[in-house]
Amino acid sequence: MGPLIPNGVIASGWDFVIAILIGLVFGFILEASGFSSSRNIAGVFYGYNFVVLRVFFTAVIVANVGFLYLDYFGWLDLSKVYVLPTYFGPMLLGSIIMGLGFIIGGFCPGTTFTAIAIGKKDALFFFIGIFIGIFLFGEGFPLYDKFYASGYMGNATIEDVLGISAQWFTVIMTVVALASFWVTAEIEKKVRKNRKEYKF
Amino acid sequence: MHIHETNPKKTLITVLVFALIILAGFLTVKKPKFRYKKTLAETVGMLEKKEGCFKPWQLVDVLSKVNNKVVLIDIRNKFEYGQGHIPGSENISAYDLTKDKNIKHLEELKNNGMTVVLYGNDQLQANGPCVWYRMVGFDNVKVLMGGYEYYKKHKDNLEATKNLDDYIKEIPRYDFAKVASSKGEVKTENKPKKAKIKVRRRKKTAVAAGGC
Amino acid sequence: MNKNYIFLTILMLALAVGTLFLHKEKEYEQIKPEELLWDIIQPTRYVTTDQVAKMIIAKDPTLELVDVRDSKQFEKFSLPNAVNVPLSDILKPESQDYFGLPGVKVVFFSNDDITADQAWVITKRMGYNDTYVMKGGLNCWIETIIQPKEPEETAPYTEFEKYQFRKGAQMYFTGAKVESSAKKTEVKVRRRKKTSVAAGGC
Amino acid sequence: MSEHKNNGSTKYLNPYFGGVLLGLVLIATFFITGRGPGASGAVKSLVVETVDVVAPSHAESNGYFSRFLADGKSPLNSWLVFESMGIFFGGLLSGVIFGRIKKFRVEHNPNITSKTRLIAALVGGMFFGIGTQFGRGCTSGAAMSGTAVFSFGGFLVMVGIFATGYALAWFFRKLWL
Repeated sequence: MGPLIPNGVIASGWDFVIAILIGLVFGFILEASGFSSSRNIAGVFYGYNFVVLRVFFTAVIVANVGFLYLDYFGWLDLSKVYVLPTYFGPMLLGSIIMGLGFIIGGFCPGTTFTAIAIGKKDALFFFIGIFIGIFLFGEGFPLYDKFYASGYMGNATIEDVLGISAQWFTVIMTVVALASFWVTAEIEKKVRKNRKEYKF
Repeated sequence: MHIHETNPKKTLITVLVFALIILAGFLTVKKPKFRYKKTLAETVGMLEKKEGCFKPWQLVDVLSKVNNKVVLIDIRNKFEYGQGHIPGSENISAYDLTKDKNIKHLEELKNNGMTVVLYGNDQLQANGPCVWYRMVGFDNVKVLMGGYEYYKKHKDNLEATKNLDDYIKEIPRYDFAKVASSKGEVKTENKPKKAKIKVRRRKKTAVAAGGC
Repeated sequence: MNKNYIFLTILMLALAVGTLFLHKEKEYEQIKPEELLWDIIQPTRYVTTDQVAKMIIAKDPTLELVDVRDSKQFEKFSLPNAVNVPLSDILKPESQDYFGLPGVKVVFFSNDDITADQAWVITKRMGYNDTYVMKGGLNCWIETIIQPKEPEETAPYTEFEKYQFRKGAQMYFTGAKVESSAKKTEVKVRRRKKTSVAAGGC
Repeated sequence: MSEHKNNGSTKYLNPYFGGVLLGLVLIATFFITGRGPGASGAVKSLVVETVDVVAPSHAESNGYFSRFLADGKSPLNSWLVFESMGIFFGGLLSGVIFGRIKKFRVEHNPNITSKTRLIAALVGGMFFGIGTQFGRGCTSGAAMSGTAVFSFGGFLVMVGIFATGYALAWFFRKLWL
């Protein structure tokens, strides 16, 4: 049955309408979960607010579990969905740079949009920063165009590379996530005792 | 302080709904009628071993009821079956092979330790279905080499085909390299006009070369 | 701590562990057995030696001849520009390069057509389309193209036409033998395993 | 500053509730479109479009930007741009419902000035922008959507971002603590 648009169940003309609707729900959840505050987000690295970890990992494990069942029922053909291709070196470097940007700026692109929507000036600056960053990346592209395309592994899945089946990966992820939820709840309680409350 | 809703009641409800959808999926999911019992690699291995051949002369025992462990199935359509078929064979047209009734029948045969021999007009016609049955777990299915046409030609003296190899496929009948490079001079004149296939007799040991 | 969290933890864990019991064939994208049988019983996969000869002569770029015999036989003789993928090697990744290229017709052949047909069944199960089987195989190739027989006097006109074509083809293939040793130089494009739906990049 | 006044009346969703909903949205997105949601691609489209408008010849000659101009269509005419517009309006909607929309303001740790925070945001954004291009996506596009469909690249990005964040947290503690 699914995915609906690639399988032609829904005409591709609806693509953009659906894009807006999905974005709408996505943005709503991000904002309502507290992702429009950089201090909420950065809290995950300092132990006073684990909202990012909670939302992010819950989303991932729910999606992992859901996909496996949907694939099994034949409702969603997992082999037909877009799997992000892997470029090992560039992606590793990129994620490290993103981590740096994350800890300094306290946002990520998706959350910036929602934060701008509710009137955060710092989010606007972060957005401008991304804009400049991408621009600089494009301008300097000849310097690292070889590196950019290196380490290509195709649309590799975790099973292809690590040899862990998707099912076991899901179980491991879930156990790790649930355990971290319980542990971080305790950490959060302790850390917050020593902190001034923060407002927004 | 940034306040998050602390009571996870809504979460619990959502996850329960999620679980219910999955449960609904389990209840509605159709158990596939067929499933590949052999992986691709196993299938290739099976094909290499060339199992599943049934030689024409083996029919002798079947027809004389000495061997009552073999069931012949004619996979041609009713019309062709009506025009002539191997005595004692059942007719299940290729299009009906997956019908519940027929699958049940085949399963019964399999459980009773019977060998099922498929045949079509030639070996090729039954080849695909035979491979398919073996893939989905019917290891007792074989294909009649030579097919019905070969049987028809030799039905009066099937025993004699023991010494023939013209029903065996995948043997090069010519020295390709030589024939093809001979500038076309040898061609028709040298060849007796009527002879359809040059039959070279072989010792029976060579049978393994047959592709089936 | 709210006891709902305990329920949630257990529920989520149960759902995740449940996925372990989902049986799923992962080897390749395989088509369903029913679909496979349906394709098997259609005779549309067969091409005649005449059709193949015509395509070779016309240097049809969409034609990809695949010889499924073993490499010894292949080295002795094969059709012009054919590649060798013995049936036993058909699952090897490097063999997969030949299949599933967009717009390319793969024609399997062997000495007869049984092995070629089996190769066809395997590739079909793997989900490759546009694969064909040369009916009669090389034995038939010799009989029809290399050593064509003149039709009877009483044969219909079309038979003579066919004979004329075969005579021409005979000249082409036996006279221009040198050409056939040239191996295919076309760039091998690896087929993607996943059908990517849209360009990525967020 | 207004944001320092007590405003505890607005509440966020329970984070797990948000997570489950987000997971379901992920599933729905893949189910409908066969791809995952993302965000940084929209900014990239915007950059490419801007460069193309300001200096078309430069955009054509640039090895990176020209990739996204190939088909002659405006790069803004892409799925991710529409989706990002949706994210913006979704955030707006949530802000309206929960009463979090106020005039432009800077949220920062009381120990640092607004200016510091703005500069940090700008610099952080720049790094993030560069990182997204190497990483083929951001936290939502690569890390979350990728990991959700068991992409190794997505998993790598997720681990990379969080590991780096923790590794460097100590150096930037003044910004947040």
